[in-house]
Amino acid sequence: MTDLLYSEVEEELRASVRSLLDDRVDLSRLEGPEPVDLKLWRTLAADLGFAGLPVPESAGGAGASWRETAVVMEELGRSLAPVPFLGTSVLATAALLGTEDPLLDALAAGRRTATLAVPLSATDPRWTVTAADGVLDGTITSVVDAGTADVLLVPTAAGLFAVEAADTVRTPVVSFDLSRPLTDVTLGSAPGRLVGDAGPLVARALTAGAALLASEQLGIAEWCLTTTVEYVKTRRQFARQVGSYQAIKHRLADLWVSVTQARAVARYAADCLATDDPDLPVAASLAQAFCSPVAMKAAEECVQLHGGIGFTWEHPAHLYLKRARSNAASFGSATRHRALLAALVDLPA
Amino acid sequence: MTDLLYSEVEEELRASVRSLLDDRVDLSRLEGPEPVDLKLWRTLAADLGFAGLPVPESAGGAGASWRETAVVMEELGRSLAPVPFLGTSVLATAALLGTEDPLLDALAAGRRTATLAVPLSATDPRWTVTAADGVLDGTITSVVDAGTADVLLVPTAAGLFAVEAADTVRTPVVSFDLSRPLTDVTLGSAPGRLVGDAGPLVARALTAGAALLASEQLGIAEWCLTTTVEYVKTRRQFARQVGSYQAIKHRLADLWVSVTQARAVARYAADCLATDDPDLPVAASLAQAFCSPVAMKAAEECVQLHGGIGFTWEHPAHLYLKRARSNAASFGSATRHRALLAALVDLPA
Amino acid sequence: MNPAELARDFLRSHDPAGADPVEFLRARFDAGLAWVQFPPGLGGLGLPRALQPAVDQVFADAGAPDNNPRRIGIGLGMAAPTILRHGTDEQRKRWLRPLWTGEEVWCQLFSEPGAGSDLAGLATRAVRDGDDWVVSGQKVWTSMAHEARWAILVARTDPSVPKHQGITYFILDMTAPGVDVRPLRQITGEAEFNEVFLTDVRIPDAHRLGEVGEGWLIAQTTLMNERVAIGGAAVPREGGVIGVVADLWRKHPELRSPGLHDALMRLWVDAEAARLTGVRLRQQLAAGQPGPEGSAAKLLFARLNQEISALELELLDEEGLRHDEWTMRRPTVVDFAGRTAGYRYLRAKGNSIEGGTSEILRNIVAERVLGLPQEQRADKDVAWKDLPK
Amino acid sequence: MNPAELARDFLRSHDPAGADPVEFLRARFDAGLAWVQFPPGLGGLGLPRALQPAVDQVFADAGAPDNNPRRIGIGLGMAAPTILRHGTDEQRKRWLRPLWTGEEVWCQLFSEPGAGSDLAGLATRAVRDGDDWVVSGQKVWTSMAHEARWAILVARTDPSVPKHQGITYFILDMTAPGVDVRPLRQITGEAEFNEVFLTDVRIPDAHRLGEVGEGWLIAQTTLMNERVAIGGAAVPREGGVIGVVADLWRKHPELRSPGLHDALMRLWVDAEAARLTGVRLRQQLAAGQPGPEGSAAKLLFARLNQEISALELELLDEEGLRHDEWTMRRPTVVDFAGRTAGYRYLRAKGNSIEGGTSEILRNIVAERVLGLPQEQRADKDVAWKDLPK
Repeated sequence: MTDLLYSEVEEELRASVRSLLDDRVDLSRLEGPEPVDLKLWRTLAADLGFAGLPVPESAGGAGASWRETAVVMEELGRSLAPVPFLGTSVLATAALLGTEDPLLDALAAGRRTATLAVPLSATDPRWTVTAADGVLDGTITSVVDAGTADVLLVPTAAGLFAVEAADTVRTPVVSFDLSRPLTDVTLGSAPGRLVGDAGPLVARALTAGAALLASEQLGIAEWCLTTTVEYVKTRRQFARQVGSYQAIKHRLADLWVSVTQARAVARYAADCLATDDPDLPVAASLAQAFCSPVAMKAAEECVQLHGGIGFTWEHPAHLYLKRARSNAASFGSATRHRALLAALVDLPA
Repeated sequence: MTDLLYSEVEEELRASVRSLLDDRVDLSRLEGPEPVDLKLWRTLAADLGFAGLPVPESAGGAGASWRETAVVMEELGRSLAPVPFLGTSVLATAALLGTEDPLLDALAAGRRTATLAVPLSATDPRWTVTAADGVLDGTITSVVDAGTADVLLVPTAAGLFAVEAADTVRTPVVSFDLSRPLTDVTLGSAPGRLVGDAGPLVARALTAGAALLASEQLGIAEWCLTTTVEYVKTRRQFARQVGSYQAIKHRLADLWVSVTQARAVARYAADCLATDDPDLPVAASLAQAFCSPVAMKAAEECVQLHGGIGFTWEHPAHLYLKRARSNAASFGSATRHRALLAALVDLPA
Repeated sequence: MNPAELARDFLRSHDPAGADPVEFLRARFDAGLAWVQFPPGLGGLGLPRALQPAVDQVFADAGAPDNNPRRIGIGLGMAAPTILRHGTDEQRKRWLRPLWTGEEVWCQLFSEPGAGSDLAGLATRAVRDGDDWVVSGQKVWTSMAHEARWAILVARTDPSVPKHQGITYFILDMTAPGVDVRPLRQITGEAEFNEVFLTDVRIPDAHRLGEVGEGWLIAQTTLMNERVAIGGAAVPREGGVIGVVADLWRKHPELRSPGLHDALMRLWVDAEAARLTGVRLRQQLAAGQPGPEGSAAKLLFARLNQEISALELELLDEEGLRHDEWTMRRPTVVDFAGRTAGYRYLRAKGNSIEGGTSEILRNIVAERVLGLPQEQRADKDVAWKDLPK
Repeated sequence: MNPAELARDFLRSHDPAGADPVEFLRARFDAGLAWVQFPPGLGGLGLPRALQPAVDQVFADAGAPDNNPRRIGIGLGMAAPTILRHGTDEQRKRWLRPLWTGEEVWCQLFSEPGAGSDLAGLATRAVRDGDDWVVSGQKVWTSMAHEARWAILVARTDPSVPKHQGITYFILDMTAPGVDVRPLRQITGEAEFNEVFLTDVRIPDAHRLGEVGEGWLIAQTTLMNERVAIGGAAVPREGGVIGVVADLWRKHPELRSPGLHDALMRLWVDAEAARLTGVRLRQQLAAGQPGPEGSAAKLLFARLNQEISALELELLDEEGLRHDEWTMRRPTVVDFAGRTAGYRYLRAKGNSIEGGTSEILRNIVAERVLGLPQEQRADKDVAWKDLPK
């Protein structure tokens, strides 16, 4: 049976990532001119070597697995660190793993960054860009981490192409999740280098995205639960701790149960991805269908149980709510994944 | 705007019905040889004259309206009185109202009883019985109040026929709701008297059934809420009233809010039925879609918050749970009525 | 003559076209057609509240100027019924007319950083000094404070008695020295609310509403009216956010899916049930004062707004990942159904906090409607100054 | 050698075909292959619990007789771990073997009419008399009492101390004079449970488990094991009631509708998430004792059973209006997924009451896992006899 626990190595990895992020994440930069923290990214990616965890050492990576990547995703969810991990270390890396493409080595070493040029909401490969003789034209909306990427992996009917981001027109989008900037990308006859057949590579990247985003949702849910529990222990109303009221206790107990489930489900998805288990499609859709509602519920309870202060911009709860909600629409909503699951487990509509 | 309150006349009617039922309903008979209380029925129907509330005085009725019938349904739900009101005073009466059929007079006076021979789960007219030269053949399953009815109104493609129940074979069904016996009816060349075109008459009866069953669900929900509130005020655990625990308080508050909504919705359906409002199809489906989940929730909370005793046969809570659950499958489930509503309010799937 | 006929009569002598809006509204007030349930002389005719909608309809049909009720919602919904019930004749005369015409905007200074759900724990102090009271403290969650001419205010006048007993209700002139209004930015990016700092602000004793120490009782009138105002607005079917989502569904078949359809229909049913509940509540209230039942309407309103706007965002798929802008704005009108889906989703989170959290409202229903035991409390018989802070 | 190999070895010397089942099971017990995590000599090998399933599989594959674990679930899941942890060597030797082989069925005498959630409020008295205790009182909600040879029992031995301190844990001989078992009919129509009346029943002091006054502490071991046993059974995907509904869906296309489909998929997702949670919990527990986390599994199990069986009944449409029979039966095996849809629906209502109500389990999670403050209680420092009853 799949191992759903965290190994000692994974716990050590978590400790080092958390200690870095505790020190360095500064969410006040999100409304500034440079919301993405590339300095923090360099430390995480290059200095600590976490950019290419699932990439074999022979290909310049850390030779770990997607299980460890999932632990990093949990910590990124917990901290909302504005770094391009999802685009480069999950989507682009998953697309390139196994292709022997030279770009993989640069990504794994943290020398360059890339992302997959699809709308963040995508669940399956679709083409809005055309390629003729290695020259690409078209527009892709709502691309994650494209604003800071060096290279864009652009799917077309003729294949997946690597395009230098500088050769494209990138228009920043006001994203609902302030901590995860999106970009509209227009290719006006940009030159591209063929990487491989787009269908399977994009599908693999999107499955990896779905499977691992569940770990980010888990991290968000855990932050929200922990923060709320701490708050209700200190906040007093009617001369009693708010956390002493049974209705609050029961809601937080139910939330803890849900988070406990989300942890098992997210671990299962990460393990299936790491071991290329035949159950991976089920595991990934299950993870998206289950963990997103939990993360949203946790963020909503965090806002509600902080009362007035939770509704303000000055408390970070709103950023977690926005991230959880946007994640719930990323790589397919829970509703869509339930429909996908129905087909996978033979429960037709 | 529709009047959603209870008139003084309606409140007086309620008081007299409740006083009778408080005195006379004995649920211990449900496992006996004669679960239906025909003596109680005669008092209610003939002596008090509540069998034909919506029937004009000219046709032998009380000359009131379906609004008053709905109030009786609330009280029948509250008491689970085992009387054939649904079959004869709602279904058969609704089918016959306006037909000038002579049977209506006998029903309204409480001299005879009838029911509509369709499965209790029906939402639209369907035929399982054939008629040739006034002779009927076929079987209808799960017919409500057929065991004690004098006359069965049997829908066929050739029309709605009145059949003497004694001319049919009636097989009692073990019903999930012990307090509402069902019967399978087989017609072996039974003679029938044509009443009219089956389609519109059955449709009207089923709409009336759906609209008024919501009031019965309301009565059930109110009994469950009231009974539970009383219990948690007296039951002590950990040297405190169970009703002093905030989680219990909040659940009961939420339930009270739902019951408050169910009352408005059920009243709306009753009023639309009474006034033949063009919004009746919406009102009836809304009533079924809303009130059934509320009644089930109320009965479930009643069982749960009574703890061990609520799970036993000796406490009546289980009978309310079974009635609420069976009502939820009668004249169409909430899910089915949501689908019907979607078509009515132009929100296609 | 019924008041709708009176309104038509009024329009014959007051041509709404080209009239100065304020003059027109003043005349309408003086004719008793502002709120017919108020007494004659105070904008009303002493008639049942249920007759007002027909009057409003007559004026709306004639294209008459209105008082922009959303902008002055706090005055209409909270200050006015409180002043009517607890004010002196002089106070009613002074404040009700410009309140209704919209000449004077009102805000509400109740909540404090340490006193949200536990409003009676408030710490803002008012000390008697001759004919004045001198008030200092901090209020939060104050909408419209930056536009308001007047505020309803509760402050502590006696810290030596248990907390509910030492509170007094005042009318505060927002232009008085020592009143400092600072924007408080919300989850939506807007600063719809404010923090209001009061530093030795002087309030004449004539602006006290009710007796000294009666403030908590009077605040209940305000709060119950607030809850009915928030949850109980009269809307047609598919009024409010459910109509926005239903229209989106109808106009965009490409966004539909079977799973979302059942979710939509569940919310449609809930919204229609809540609407009918509001209709029934208003029929019950037509003659009387709002009671705890208004809490049910507000609870439903909050939950539905939150669930429906969440469904809307899910329905929008990729579009729901984008937003219009996060600039800090200072809106003067709050419209829960306005702006974008993302805004509606975020703004709805406040519906279960403002005007009494859903948790407090459930307590109220459980205790006052169902008669369940009160929460165990350590703060009822202790002088406010001796409570742990 | 790993225990699965030992099991294969064992089978070579003990042919399961034609063996006397009891003799076979006794031999298996003596070989340490009953529950490998138990100590040698007591049916185990002192190995991690996680190795047991492979052993069971070897015996199942060989068609060996089993101990009908459902029939003796209370013995296996509750009595055994408690006796192992708190019993003397002599007690373990006496009771564990016939318990495991199924020769002796066990039941649990904990709940009372006045002490359900508040188990520590129990009133059954045990008074010392020479080498015996004399026990009188009434227990309820006792499954298998009519089949049981032994019971685990908590009774009050000292009413003059606070309630948690005056309880002692006993093993009761169900055949002793004064034990009166009466069927208690449930919502399902069956009498799966019993009321047990104890009238001056004598229990030898040698049948006391642990010290006098330690009963509450020892009962925690029983209860935490009970919750893991109820909520944490190892099942494959679509094990339990979700599999029943999924099969119904697959076999009856005529019952399907889009609204029910999304409801089914939501529950499928929840059930699979709960199953994986159980797998992870067992991986965590593989070495240690169950803690409060088992409460989560039981909470989920109850909610899911209830929601899934409700969906099944709705799916059945007209068929859901009918039932098989309401005759009072005395089942000896409880199968939450067995019999009819209507039975499953009704039986599931008990899942949130038996073995600790869901309300109590939420309290446990809130207080012991999240560290939130305990409920205010008036009963902790008062002698049991002085509490209001």
